[in-house]
Amino acid sequence: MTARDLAIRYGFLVLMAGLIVVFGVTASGFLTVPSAVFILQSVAITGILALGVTCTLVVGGFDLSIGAVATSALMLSAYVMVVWEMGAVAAVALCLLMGAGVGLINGFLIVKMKVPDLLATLGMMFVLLGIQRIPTEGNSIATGMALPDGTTATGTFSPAFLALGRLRLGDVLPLSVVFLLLIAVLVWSFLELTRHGRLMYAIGSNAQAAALAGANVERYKVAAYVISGVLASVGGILLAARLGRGDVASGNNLLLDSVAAALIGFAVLGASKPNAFGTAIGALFVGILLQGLTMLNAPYYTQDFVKGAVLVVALVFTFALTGRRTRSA
Amino acid sequence: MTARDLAIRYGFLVLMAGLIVVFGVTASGFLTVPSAVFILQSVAITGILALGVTCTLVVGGFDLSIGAVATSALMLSAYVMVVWEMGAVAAVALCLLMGAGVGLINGFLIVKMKVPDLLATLGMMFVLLGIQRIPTEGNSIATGMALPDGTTATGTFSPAFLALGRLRLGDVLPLSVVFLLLIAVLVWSFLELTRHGRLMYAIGSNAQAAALAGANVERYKVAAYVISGVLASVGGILLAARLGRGDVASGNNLLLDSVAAALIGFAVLGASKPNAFGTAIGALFVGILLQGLTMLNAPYYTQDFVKGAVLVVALVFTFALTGRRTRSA
Amino acid sequence: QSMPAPFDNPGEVEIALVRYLSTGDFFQAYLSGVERQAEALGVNLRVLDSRQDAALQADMVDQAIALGVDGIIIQHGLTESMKEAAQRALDAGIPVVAFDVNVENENIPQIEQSDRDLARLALEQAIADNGEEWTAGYVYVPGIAPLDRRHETWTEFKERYPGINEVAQFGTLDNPIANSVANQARSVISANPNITVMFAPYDEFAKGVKIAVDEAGMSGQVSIYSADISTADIAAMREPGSAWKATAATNPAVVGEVSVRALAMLLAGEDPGDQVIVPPTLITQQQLNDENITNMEELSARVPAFAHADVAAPDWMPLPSAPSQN
Amino acid sequence: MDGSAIRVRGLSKAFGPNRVLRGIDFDLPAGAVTVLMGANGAGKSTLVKVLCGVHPTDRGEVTLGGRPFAPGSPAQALRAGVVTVHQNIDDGVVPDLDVASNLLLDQIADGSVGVASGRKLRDRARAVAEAVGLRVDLRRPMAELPLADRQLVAIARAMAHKPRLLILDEPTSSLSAAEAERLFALIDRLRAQGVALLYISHRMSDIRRIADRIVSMRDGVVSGVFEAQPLDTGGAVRAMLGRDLSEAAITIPAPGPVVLSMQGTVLRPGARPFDLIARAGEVVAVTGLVGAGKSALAAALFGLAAPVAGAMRLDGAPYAPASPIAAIARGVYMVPRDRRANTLIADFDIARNLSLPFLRRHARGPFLRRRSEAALGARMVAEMGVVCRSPRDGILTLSGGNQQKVAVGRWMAEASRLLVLDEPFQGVDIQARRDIGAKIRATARDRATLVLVAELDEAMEIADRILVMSEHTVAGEHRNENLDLSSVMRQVTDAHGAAA
Ligand SMILES: Nc1ncnc2c1ncn2[C@@H]1O[C@H](COP(=O)(O)OP(=O)(O)OP(=O)(O)O)[C@@H](O)[C@H]1O
Ligand SMILES: Nc1ncnc2c1ncn2[C@@H]1O[C@H](COP(=O)(O)OP(=O)(O)OP(=O)(O)O)[C@@H](O)[C@H]1O
Ligand SMILES: [Mg+2]
Ligand SMILES: [Mg+2]
Repeated sequence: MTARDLAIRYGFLVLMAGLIVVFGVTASGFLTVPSAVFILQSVAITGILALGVTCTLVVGGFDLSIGAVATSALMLSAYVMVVWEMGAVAAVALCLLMGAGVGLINGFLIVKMKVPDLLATLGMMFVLLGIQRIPTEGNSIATGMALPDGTTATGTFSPAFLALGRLRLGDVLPLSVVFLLLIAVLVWSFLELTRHGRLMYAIGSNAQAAALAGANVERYKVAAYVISGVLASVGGILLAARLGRGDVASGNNLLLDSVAAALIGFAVLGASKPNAFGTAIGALFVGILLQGLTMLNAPYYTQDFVKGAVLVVALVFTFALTGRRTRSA
Repeated sequence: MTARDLAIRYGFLVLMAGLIVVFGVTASGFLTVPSAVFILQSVAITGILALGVTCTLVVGGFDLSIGAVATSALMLSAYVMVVWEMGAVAAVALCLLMGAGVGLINGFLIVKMKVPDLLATLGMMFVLLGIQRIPTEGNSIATGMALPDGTTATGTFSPAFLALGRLRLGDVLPLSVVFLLLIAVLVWSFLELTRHGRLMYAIGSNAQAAALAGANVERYKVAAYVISGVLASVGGILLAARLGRGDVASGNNLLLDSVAAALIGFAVLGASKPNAFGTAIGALFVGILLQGLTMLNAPYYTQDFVKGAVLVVALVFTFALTGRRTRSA
Repeated sequence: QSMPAPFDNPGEVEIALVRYLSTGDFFQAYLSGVERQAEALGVNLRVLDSRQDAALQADMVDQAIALGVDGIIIQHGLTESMKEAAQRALDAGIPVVAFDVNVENENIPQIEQSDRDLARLALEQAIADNGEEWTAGYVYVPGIAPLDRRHETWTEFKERYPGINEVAQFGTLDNPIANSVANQARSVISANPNITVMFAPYDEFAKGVKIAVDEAGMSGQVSIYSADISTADIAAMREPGSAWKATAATNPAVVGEVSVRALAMLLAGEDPGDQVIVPPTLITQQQLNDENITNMEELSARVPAFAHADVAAPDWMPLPSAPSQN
Repeated sequence: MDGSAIRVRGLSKAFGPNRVLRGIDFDLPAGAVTVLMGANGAGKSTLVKVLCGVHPTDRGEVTLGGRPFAPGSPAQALRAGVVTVHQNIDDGVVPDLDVASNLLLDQIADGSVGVASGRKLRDRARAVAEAVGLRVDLRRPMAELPLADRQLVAIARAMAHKPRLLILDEPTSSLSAAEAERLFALIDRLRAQGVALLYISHRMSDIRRIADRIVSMRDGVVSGVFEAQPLDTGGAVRAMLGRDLSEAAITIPAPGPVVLSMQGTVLRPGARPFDLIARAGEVVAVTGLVGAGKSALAAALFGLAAPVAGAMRLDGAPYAPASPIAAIARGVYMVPRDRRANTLIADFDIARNLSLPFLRRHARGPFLRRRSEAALGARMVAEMGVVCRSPRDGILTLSGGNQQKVAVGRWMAEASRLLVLDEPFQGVDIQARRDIGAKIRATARDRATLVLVAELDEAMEIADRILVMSEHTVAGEHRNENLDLSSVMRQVTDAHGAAA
């Protein structure tokens, strides 16, 4: 391996290590177990969403609806428990179903109706943003809220549900982090180790050739959007469990941050393509950056700036070195 | 032409006409000159941004930084006039320069550094979101504001500058609408009638072939991002002129709305590719929809829902009928 | 009861609410107050929603003028963009009231929820609970008018009580806001474990800080003071061991009612005054627990000052029957 | 030097450690066609790309008309009069633009066409098209044209350029005889006008028809220049291979049981129905003009497009595949034409490209077995004679012919009932063609094999039996022994004259 190859493969990871060292020196308390756990926790939700969007990137698509799916799941789970007074299992099940359903519709629009991916999922995003607010007429959902029919909602967030966002294994590791790690490993294995993942990469690179090699292109594409929808709803469930109420939110920042994580993933290990490991690292990278900057008392706008600048520098470094142009996601 | 071809070509326009008729009947005051002018004015800024993003779509790229460029121009023009106490010409010139500069950097990152377009412009977006708030530490810019050094800003928005956003020709037609129409015609002519536009389409379709035919692919790609940056800064200038203040929170929805307009443009006249006429129609379509719904007193969240639903239906209609898959933007 | 013109024939009257902000509980509750008071008066209401687009909001005022409404309520917005539009409405002979936006026009009454008072009440409680010396974290995003006004009060307090030591300032409007603020607050309290008071003068901020404090297991040590309230906030304040000690709030629904009433007075030829201030109420965790308040209705019922503001209420004015809620 | 349009001295070019051109010396005289011969991967296309400004040279010098020539970009080369038709057709055309814009693309690029629409533009485009006898709707999107027409568009554009040096890199690889002959006529005209021509091809018939001189290349160096008339093509082949060409001898085996039978098949509305039988152990070539329906036949067999009418049986059971998946499940494999569009996964390495259809076989449950895949890669690279450094090389770093070997190898890796190969020799050098042909014949025992080729030479080199297609029906059938060439040619060009 030449120095250049090394730089391509490990440049980004070295940059991240450097960041950790800098923060470790300048921000007291950065290099502690609670801080590390917390960084993981802070990126758990965007990380899970980003892993979903990675799957759609792999088949050459894109999913702009993930942020809206997550906030829809947030609202739905709250509605199920607070208004319908059902339990945690029902709430989780319905949210996952909703996510899968949205993914199916996205896939259907893209595969069968031939609507370009960005368009279909953008439309879906707007639909979800509207629809999730209709049942409560734009209000957040919390126990005791007045319903449009004049009665008061008496259901509560079930403790089992809240535990999803709040329980800590061995008093250290939050459940949401466990979910992130689990999902990261699952998605990674799926994409890298199974023949299904291989076919999805083939489809993303040349769908026509994959079809002529006997791949069921349409089914895999739909599957990618279903995975993305389900993972986004998992993110929404964790969000609801953390917040403990159904907050009205657009999810735009969730979308942007997860897309950023997935795209940063291109630069990790010189992959130059969507990949689950890179996505996880990308999410972690953003988490470390924000945690460190916040600990240094940097105002929020400098965080945006530094996030962008480090992103650009890291990517220039990687892509300029690999010197080959990948299909742009 | 078969019925199907007709449906493909004119389906979207018919849908829009139908919408106008429905609103004309149900919403009193919809079919009036002020209402029409209002619609145009309400889409002027997103329309201009959307035309810029169309140029990057044409060369097979994408520009996620347009919203941030527009708000940067908004803040910059306010800063130039209020803090530096310079005039309208300086403010406009600096904003246009800034837009062109950002476009150049985007183009440089994408063309020379081989960073994928989504990544480069996403990074740029974060950088700009941060940088535009640093000089004022996140505060809005208005006459009389306290500056970080303790003094008070005494400059004012020049009347000539404010006129850009507020003057109405013949007391009816706002200048911003004139700009929109002018820019739409310019971009359309450029893309459809000149050899430069044709080459940009060629580059978007097959950059390699275009390069081998002697086109300067890199220069055209950079040009597309410069156009996009400049148009986004024009949008920001108009926004500043309308607001009369450097408001940090404004312009949040610019990116998504302009991307939506540009993507809807794919469906207009069965183009199935980015095109300036379609983009203008797309922007108008969203404006009509929102104006009609507002006049029918629909709450904001139903507007999102209807916008998304109509978008999806319109696009399914067009793309399912054309039956061919376009490169996804 | 006889009504002054034009309310003797209210079905003919149409008023417009031109909004800048709409997403969130506060704005939804404000709208419900506006709707209720309009219904009590029997007038028609037209809602124009610019969705945080200040330029569009100005256009919407013009649109309301073109539609020939009888009165306009401007809800939030930017001084610079609304000033001229509001003047155009007056020129067209349409009375205007403005809520929480200064349009610099003496003919336009200002409805205010006095952000300075909100911050003052919450901070006075913090002093009462914690003494005059504490280490503070502060949540703030500049550039948002009500937050900027609350910030002024915070600055004053820091001057008046030099014992207040602000070690961290943070804040973001990335949504979901509570989630993003929680992430920041976690970093802040791990970097500054000595913080005892968090001043978070916006309930989404307070909610986020509370999540962070809970997750860090520091609820016993940190006290949160905030502004604004909702049913969900009440639940969060009342959680066992909750760090969220007090909040100062006006009832947004009441503010909505007052806005309509002030406009109605103008329409009837009466003068509501240049400034119509809806006074805020301090709500403490203790009080909520003592009176077993679980939602906004109960809060209104047990704390009359919160339920009703006796402003802009001439004798002839019909008041909404249902209690102000949520 | 007089008469020499181009002089190349000591030209070297390496991609990383791969030294592709190692000191090339040769001249290209004006008014003559120089044919460049070389095995797949010899470096021909790389040489072309250096000459036309795509790649910079590492070392060596080129002079054009006596002056140093080192184009920094394709545009500079074009301006200097060096015009190239590249091997990869997709490098030549823009799919989303209309045909007219494609025909005028480089004039649009250099500014000699200023406006991008209108009648004048189309008139100019029509003139360009007609110069090569291309008749297509100028407003159609390029993507809708068949491969052959796309290639003709690229050629037409180059011809319109009034070149000093015209480089044609395998221009006939997807043309059939009639179109190729039109191209040769054009080349004759340019030669008469004093243009220097560099022509790269693996087709001996092309070379015999137009070569004035032959330069042979082997492993990045010039291994022979042949100028004496009559040209010593045998010597040129020997120089490019470094040994003698092996003979392709056909011994027709005894017919096995019927594998595929098609009865009353109608490939498109209005076409005459035909019957077709293919037996185990038999290699059947299907030949015919471009557009005669060969690919349509392949599409029907592989489940891409159901025939309009007729019944198919495979091993005696009814066969009506609804998709490639169904076809593959029945043991029907197809090597499609146009490898870049239809076969190769650009992001994958050689091994992964090979294993794609049979991933199940290289997996335990859903999990891939890397070792099994690597073994497949090593085996097929050896069997197909792919020139590469390792099976882990990216597929696009291979030369065109080697890419084609991978494309064919993909479907030869597993036993099939019926193997359909659509233009399998596209871009493959003569020796490799023989090798692949021999390989196809050697493994044909247990399956039926259909080879679709436009070139009759290629059909005769591989088949036991030759079917002639015309106007989407089978116009004739011949045993590949003592072939009556004139009868075949008649059937190729005229379906009705020779009803079977
Ligand atoms: N861009 C590239 N990067 C790396 N290696 C390359 C590149 N282009 C060509 N090569 C290598 O250069 C060698 C020569 O390739 P070239 O395309 O010139 O062969 P060719 O003579 O045209 O063969 P063919 O007859 O198959 O077209 C091959 O080994 C190929 O792998
Ligand atoms: N790779 C492919 N994928 C899908 N369809 C194909 C493919 N190749 C060919 N076809 C089908 O086959 C038809 C093309 O056959 P065409 O009528 O052009 O005559 P042809 O004899 O196949 O031409 P050629 O002689 O060049 O092979 C098309 O209608 C198309 O549907
Ligand atoms: Mg070649
Ligand atoms: Mg064919």
